[in-house]
Formats: sequence, C-alpha cells, structure tokens
Amino acid sequence: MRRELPLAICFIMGIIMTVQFFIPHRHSQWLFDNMLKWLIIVLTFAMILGIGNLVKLHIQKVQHRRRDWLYSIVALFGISASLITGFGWGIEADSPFMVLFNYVQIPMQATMFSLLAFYIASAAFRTFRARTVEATLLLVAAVIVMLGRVPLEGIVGRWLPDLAEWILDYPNMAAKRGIMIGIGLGAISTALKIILGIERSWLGGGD
Amino acid sequence: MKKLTGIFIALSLAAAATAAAPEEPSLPVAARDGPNDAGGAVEIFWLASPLEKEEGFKGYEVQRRAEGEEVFATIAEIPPGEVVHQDQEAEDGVPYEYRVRVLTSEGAPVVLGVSKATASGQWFNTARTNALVGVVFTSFVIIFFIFRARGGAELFVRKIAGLDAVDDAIGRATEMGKPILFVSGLADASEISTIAAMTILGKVARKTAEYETPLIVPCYDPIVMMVEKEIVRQAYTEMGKPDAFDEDSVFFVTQSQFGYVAAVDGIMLREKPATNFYMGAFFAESLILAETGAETGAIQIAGTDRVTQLPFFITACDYTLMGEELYAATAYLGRDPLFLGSLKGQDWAKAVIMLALVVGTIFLIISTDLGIWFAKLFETSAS
Amino acid sequence: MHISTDIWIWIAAILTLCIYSFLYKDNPFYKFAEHLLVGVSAGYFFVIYFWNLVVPNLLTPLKNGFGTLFSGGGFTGDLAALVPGILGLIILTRLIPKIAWMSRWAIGFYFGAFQGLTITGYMQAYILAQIYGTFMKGNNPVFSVALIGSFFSDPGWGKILLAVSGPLMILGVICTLTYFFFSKEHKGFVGGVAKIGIVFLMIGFGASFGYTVMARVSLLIGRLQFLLRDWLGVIS
Amino acid sequence: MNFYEKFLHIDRRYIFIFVALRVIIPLVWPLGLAVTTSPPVENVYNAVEELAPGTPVLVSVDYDPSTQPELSPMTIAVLRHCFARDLPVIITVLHPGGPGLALEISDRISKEVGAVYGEDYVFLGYKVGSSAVILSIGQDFHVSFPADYFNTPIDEIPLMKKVKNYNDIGLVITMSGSTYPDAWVAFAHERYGQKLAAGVTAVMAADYYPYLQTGQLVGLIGGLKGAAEYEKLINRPDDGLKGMDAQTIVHLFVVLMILLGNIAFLFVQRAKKREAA
Repeated sequence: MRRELPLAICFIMGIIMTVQFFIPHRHSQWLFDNMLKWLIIVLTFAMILGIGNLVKLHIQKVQHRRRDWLYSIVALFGISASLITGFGWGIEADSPFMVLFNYVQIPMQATMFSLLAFYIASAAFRTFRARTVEATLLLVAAVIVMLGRVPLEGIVGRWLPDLAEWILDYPNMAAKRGIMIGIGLGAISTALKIILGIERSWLGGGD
Repeated sequence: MKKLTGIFIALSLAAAATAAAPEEPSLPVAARDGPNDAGGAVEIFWLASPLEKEEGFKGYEVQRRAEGEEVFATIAEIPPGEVVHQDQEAEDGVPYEYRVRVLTSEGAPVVLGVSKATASGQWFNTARTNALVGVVFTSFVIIFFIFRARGGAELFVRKIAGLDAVDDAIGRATEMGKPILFVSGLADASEISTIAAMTILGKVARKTAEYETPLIVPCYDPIVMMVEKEIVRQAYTEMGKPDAFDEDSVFFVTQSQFGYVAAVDGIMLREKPATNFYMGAFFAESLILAETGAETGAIQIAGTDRVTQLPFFITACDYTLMGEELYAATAYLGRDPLFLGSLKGQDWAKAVIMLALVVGTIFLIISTDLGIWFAKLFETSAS
Repeated sequence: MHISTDIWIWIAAILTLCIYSFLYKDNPFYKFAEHLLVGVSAGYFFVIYFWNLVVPNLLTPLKNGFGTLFSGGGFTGDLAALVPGILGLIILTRLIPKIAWMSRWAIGFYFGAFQGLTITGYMQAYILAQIYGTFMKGNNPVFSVALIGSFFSDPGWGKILLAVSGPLMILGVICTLTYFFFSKEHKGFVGGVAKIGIVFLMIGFGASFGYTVMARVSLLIGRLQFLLRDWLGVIS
Repeated sequence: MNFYEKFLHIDRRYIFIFVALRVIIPLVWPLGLAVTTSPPVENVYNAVEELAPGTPVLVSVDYDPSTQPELSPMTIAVLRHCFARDLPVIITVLHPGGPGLALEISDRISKEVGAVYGEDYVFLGYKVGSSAVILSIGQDFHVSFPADYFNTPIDEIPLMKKVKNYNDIGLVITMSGSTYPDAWVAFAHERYGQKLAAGVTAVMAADYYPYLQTGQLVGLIGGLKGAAEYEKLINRPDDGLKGMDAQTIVHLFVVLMILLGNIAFLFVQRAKKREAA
C-alpha cells in the first residue's frame, strides 16, 4: 500500500499514456485532453501545500524575529493582497487583482528579466578569454555572430552576416542536434526506469 | 549490434510500406474518411475543372447529404486554386454522399462529381509508425542491457568532470563553514530533467548529511518541494543523522520565473553559499543565477537539458553537465549496476542512430531520391 | 518633461528602480521588492489556476455531474472530474503526518502519466525530428551530388560553402553524439572523434550566446523606455 | 598589479554603468544610424502597399508584455502604414497577456492619425483557444467574436458589416512572441488560403525563414531590427530605429570589451611567462 501501490499506479499510468499517443480515436483523444487538465488540477492542490509552506516559513521568521523578519511581513502582505483581491473581486481585466498584476508583478518581473542585458555583457567580458583552443572557438563564433547581427552594411560587406547565419545554420545546428538526440535517449531511458520502478527516488524514504 | 541494426532497418522499411501514400484522385471527385484522426472528419479531393481557366470561374462548392436524405446541403465554398476540403462535421458511422460543383459568375453551378464516404476514428495512427518502432526499439535495447547488468556484467563509464567535482565542492563548503545551495530547475515535476535533479539532490544530501553542511533547497514547484523534502529526509536518515535534517531547508518560493530568481539571488548574496548547484530545466534566468553566483565567489556546478541555456552555464559556471550527462549523473554518482546498464543501452541506441546517419548519407550519395526516401522514414507528423 | 501623475505608474517605476538597485549591491530596497514580488506572484498563480482550471474543469463539471445524477439523469462524463478531485485531496494528506504516505498515490499517478508522455514526445521531437532535420532542410536534402558537382564545374566561395555545409552537418551530429558515449573511454579513435564533437559544441555555444545578446538588450530598452517615457516623460 | 591585470579584474559595476548609458543616450538623443532594409520586411511593406484602399487588414496582437519591447514598435509601424493607406484594421488578440497592450496601442495610434473607431479600425479583444479561433474566422467572425472588446455586437459596427470571413480580408499580420504564426500558417493560410505575414522576436526569426521560402508567409518582420526597417520604409522613425541605435551600440560595446579583455589577457600571459623564465 505504501510503496507498491504508488509504483503500480505509476507503471499503469505510464503505459496508458505511452499507448495513448498512437491511438487517434476519440476516446483516446478525450483521455489525452483531460489528462493534461487533471494534472494541472492536481498541481493546484499541491500549491495549497506550497503556499502553506511559504506562509509558515515567513510567520516563523516574524515570530522568532529572525534576521530580515520585517521583509517577511512584506511577503505575507503580498500573498494576502493577491489572494484577497483574486478571490474577492475575480480576475477580470480591470479588477484589483489585475491592477496588482500589471503594476506590481509585471514591472518587477520584466525588470528582473532585463538584468540579463547587464549580465550578458559582464559574462562575455569576464569569461570570453582565449585560454584554450575550445574557449577560443567559442569566443570567435560568438563575436562573428554578434557582429553579423549588427547593421554594419557598408562598413563591412554582406559576407559577415552571411557567415554568421551559416555558423548558426550548420555547425551550430549540428551540435544542437547531437545534444538533442542524446537528450532524447537519456529522457526515454529515465522515463522507462521510472515506469518500471527502477528509478524510485521520487517515493522518498520511510515505509 | 548487426542483428539489432538489421531489425531496426527491417522495421523502418515495414513502417514505410504501411504508411499511407497521398492519394491522387482518379475520378473527378473522391471522398475518404479522414486518416489517423479521432473521427468526425471526411476529406474530399477533386480534379481541377477545365472551367477553371475560363472567365467567370468563382471556385467550387462542396455539398453533402446523409444516406436517406433527399437534398444536398452546401457545407463549404472553396476559392479558386484549391482542390481539397476537409469536412470536420461528419458524424461517425453515417454514410455520406459528397457532391462538388463548379461555381461560375453566370448560370447555375455545374456538377463536377459525386463520391461516398463514412467518417470513423482510427485505433492506430499510421503516421506515427516510425515513433512506435523507435520507442519499441529503444526500450528494448535499454531494458536488455539493464537485465544484462543485473546478471553481473562488467560495466564501464567514462569520466564526467562535472560530477567528479561534486565531492570537492561539498568538501570546500564544509571547510569554509558555509551552506550549499541546490536549485533544481524551474520546471515542474513532470520534466525529466527535474527528476534527474531530484536524484542528484539525493546524492548531494547524503554528503551534506555526512559532513553536516547546511543545505538550502528553494523550490519552484510545490510537488517538487514535496518530493525533495522526502528525498533529503531520506538521505539524512540513511546516513544516520535524522536529527540534523532541517525541515525548513527545502521550501517553496513561487511559480513566477523571475520572482523565483529574485529570491534565489537574494539568498546567494545573504547566505553566501560556497557551492551552487543548478540542476534541471532552466530558461532565460540561467545567466542571472550563474552571474550572481559567480560574483559571490561560489563554486558553481550546473546541469541542464535546455540546449538554449547551455552556452550561459558553460561560460559562467565552473562545471556544466550537458544534456544527457545530466541524466547520466544518477548512474555515475551511484554506480548502481542497473543504471549503468541503462546507460550502456542508450549508447547502443546512439550507435544505431549514427549508423542510420551514415546509411542516409550513403543513400544520398547514390541517389538523391533514395536519400530523401530514407530521410522521410524519420519524418514526424504534427497532428 | 511630463512626469506621470498616475499613482500606479509611480509604484511600478519605484519598484523597477528597487530591483535595479540590486546591480549595485544587496540593499533594503531590493529586499523589499524581492519579498513583495515573491508574495504577490505566489498568490497570483494560485488564483489564476483556481479560476482558469479548477473552476471550469473541476467545480463546474462536478456540479453539473452531480446535478444530473441526483435529478435521476444517471452518470455523465462530467463525473470524470472526480479523478483529479480525489487525487487532489490525496495530495493534501501530506498535511496529516499519520496518513502522509497516501500522497504518494497521487504523485505516482502524476509521475507515471508524465513519463508516458515523455517517452513518445521525446522520441518524436528529440530523436526522429532531429534525424530528419540532419538530412533535410525544408523540402530539400542538405546535400546532393549535383550540388557538389556544381562547385567543380564553377568553383566559387558561395558554392563551396553550399557544397560542404550538408556533409559538415551530418559529420557534426555524428561527432557530437560520440562525445556523449558514456560506456567507452574517450581515447584513440573514439577520443579523436569526440574531440571534433567538442569543437562543434563550442562553436555552437558561442554562436547561440552571440545570437541572444540582441534580444536581451531589447528587454532593457523596454524597461528604460518605461522609466524615461511613461514615468519621467523625458522622451516622446 | 599592473594596468592590464587591473583591467581584467575591473569591477563589473562599471560595465553595468556603461551598458545603461549606452542604452539611455541613444533613447534620449537618437543617433539615426543607417539601417538597410531587407527583403522579408520589404515584402510585408509591399503586401500592404498592394492592397486597394478600403481593403481590411487583420492585425493580431499575439504577444504579452515580456516581448513587448520588440513587438510593439513593429505593430505600431504596421498600424500607421495601414491607416496612411486607408486600409481599415481589425485587431484581434490570441495571447491572454495581449489585450491591454493592443488597447493602448490602437488607442494611441488612432488618436494620432485621427482614425475613427468602428469605421477605420475595430478592436475585437481576446478569445481563448488560438487554433480554434483562427479556424472559426474562416467560417465567420461572429463565431468567435460576436461582440467587440467593448461588448458592442459586431453587427452594429459599420466596418464589421462589410466583413464576414477571410474572403473579405486582404492581409493578416500576426505579431507574436511564441508559436502563434505556426497556427496561423496551418489554419488561416493552409485551410483558407489567407495571405499572411508575421512579426516575431529576433530570436525566433530564424525559425520562420522556411515559411518565407515556401510562400506560406508573404513577409516577416524580425525583432527591433525588423521594426526599424519598417519604420524606415514608411519614413516614420520611432522606437524601432531608436532602439536599434541602442542595440547596435551595446552590441559593439560588448564586442569591444571582449577584444580589449583578450588583449589585456594576452599581455598578462606574456608577462607571466617572462617572469617564469
């Protein structure tokens, strides 16, 4: 019941969903469409645990006046704001929930994302050094592609963007395909081991 | 090896033979059940009418009537130039008659032809025969070698630098008295890379339990958090230190990509972990994490199967497990024969794929048509 | 200069600056923004999942399904929503230590279903499609004898690139795959081929890195346009 | 530590400042660097030019704020072009994050050129289920869009009275940060023979070139560069060209830093070798 049953469920579901892929029939399609929804619903229930965990941690921090506990109040405030507005007034276009999303969450997320512009520059400077042959190849390919994507026509000829495109289309694609085929095999192998119950670390310990 | 390749090629040939060739209508109008579908669809083809070239040609009209019905109802008007229509509203099992008429600006429509068809759902998608052959073959090879390994066959695995560094990295954190940060990617538990990350976490946690080094595991997904909590607890129990396990070391953050990154960046700057692991699925945030970690001077070991993010980890981290190496980590760190066996199976499958690439190349050299025919064996259908 | 008078624009702008302050160093402003973002976004996804998934796919069908059942209409497909409902409740047993182990049933279901999807999905997208793509570019093969022949009849730089590209692609895939051989030591012939694989990998990584720089800069442009235009109004 | 070594270990915050300045300066004082137009963008422009005045164009805003910096400039340029050519515009949204953006842009541009809602343009809003929506437009707009974004029944909108389905639309342009163009190609073009163009992010552009070869897309606008080209074609410089200045300068700056870093690295290596000898 505690170990065998979950392994059996995992096995059966794995086989069903593998076989389903080859059956275009309506029943099979129905299963596929619903399965994806079901899995996200299961995830939503799990989110109760996740948010519960987050709330618990921050409450503990505040209670025990741990370092930075004041900020935990901010986090708790944020969660409550989302939940109260979201469940209280719904999620229509101009609801308080969406205002919170558009003017608080989106700007901060977009700003975090845009940090990449800085980090890509600092990482390039810090790490693109011709230390070894491999590093030099990486460096040269990166510089060619970067220059190829800048509108420098007239200064250097068409050959630079053409070369950049060629690198992207051929050597780059070849490497990507090689990695992807390996990933495909590795993923299938891992999935098989999980279905067969060989890989069972997800069960955790205990009985 | 030879035998396996033979089987593989024979199966592919069989697959090619059974795959339906696109039908050319021999009659003016031909209707057939939509192939490889869930049912409810009929395809109607027709030969272009000679009237197309004449002035006033407006297109075609597709009509339908079920058995027993008197009149044809128009179901679609087709612009000039197209000679195919898919009726998506056919009822399964009902015999229909389809009629195509030519529309002209003057005069009544001219009947082009009539054809009968009945829609049904199929029980096997022939367009996916190659995938079936692939799945059966790959599974067979992998399971075969797992069984051989169980029989006690000698198994070798090559050096993977990123994994050899794991012990040192944990040792270093212990010496410095600093924690270890483990990020298991920003995907849910359904991703294979997340599962690989969980297994690596299990191995890492055994070491941190042994040395009693603090471990920080912020999670992006609640199910991942549930599972990882159990994995870490189990590792501490197995190492005989259940009391050293801190329940709060594995915690949920948020499912917002950049919200999660903001939090992990904060942890890196405040807790100053000596070692950062980034294992699993990563997206645009990979470089933000790796650059922030580099700034704090941590040793960084990354592993991901996201091809687009590998360049950033390669440049900003000390060690990077690329693609399949991430999955191989479980076998490498645990040296469990069953896992090593599956690794060997993967290698054999790889060898067969390489052989297929060579064969395809030879075919292309012999004749372009032969090469294209061979390549099409691997073509996938989207639907 | 037309500074915005919209309070929400101000809030968004100040939070944007709080996040950027992280580039200098960790500080109270960043900590504030970070915790706010974590809190708001954690709640956000829960609310979105609830309204967009749980309501239409669980609560509504259950209501309809039981409605029909109790009014004598018998069992309908709507009651299939019981599956995720029960699984969801099983997940919650994690909260009760005594029966926490039951949650594994739901996790087994979740993991198993996804593994099935993985096997077939990866076979198609990561193996078959990649083999196909190695040979074919669009509807044409990546190389043909005619293409190579055309180089010899009329040699030129463009032609030679076209002629060697296809074979180079196939060679690259084979060498890269060799690098991923685990059960053979990378010595001798295998080692040599794997080395060439590394060359392809490095060129590929460099190219991808260079290719992405532009897109990242545009993100920064977007944020700065927000600050300079929508908030401060110094640009039009 | 000599100069070169110091340079190699420069505090990265200096780099951050340089990057920020190199974006801000061109935004405030545009440099007007030359941009040459490329065939994929010219083809979109020509497709719009070729339409007879009064032919409706459907612009689908299929992106969200995360790709807005790249895609909004091209959306704006295309809208301006259509209005200038007297082509009525129907705006739809297939991405759940898009309605706010589409509303803001259509509002601003229509005010700028004096376009009248309901006659020169209409905003139908967001509908869930991308492929199904694209398919249903082939039958009739009413199926998916019985009313516009402001809940006015489309039968009461003058522009929509003239439009039933793709047959009445001259060109569809999808602006997308993800795979929506695939759905448009598969359903609007393949099924209904609709003429189609796309605007995508710079990273995605390469994936869509094959569609140009096959003619499934008449043209393609890729990233800020594409937007800048379009602005040049319609002779109305805006965010695309300004952003392009910033992008070009940052690009060159990064390349320069890499080169300088390597030169310094070379000198340091040489000095070390000499010391060792």
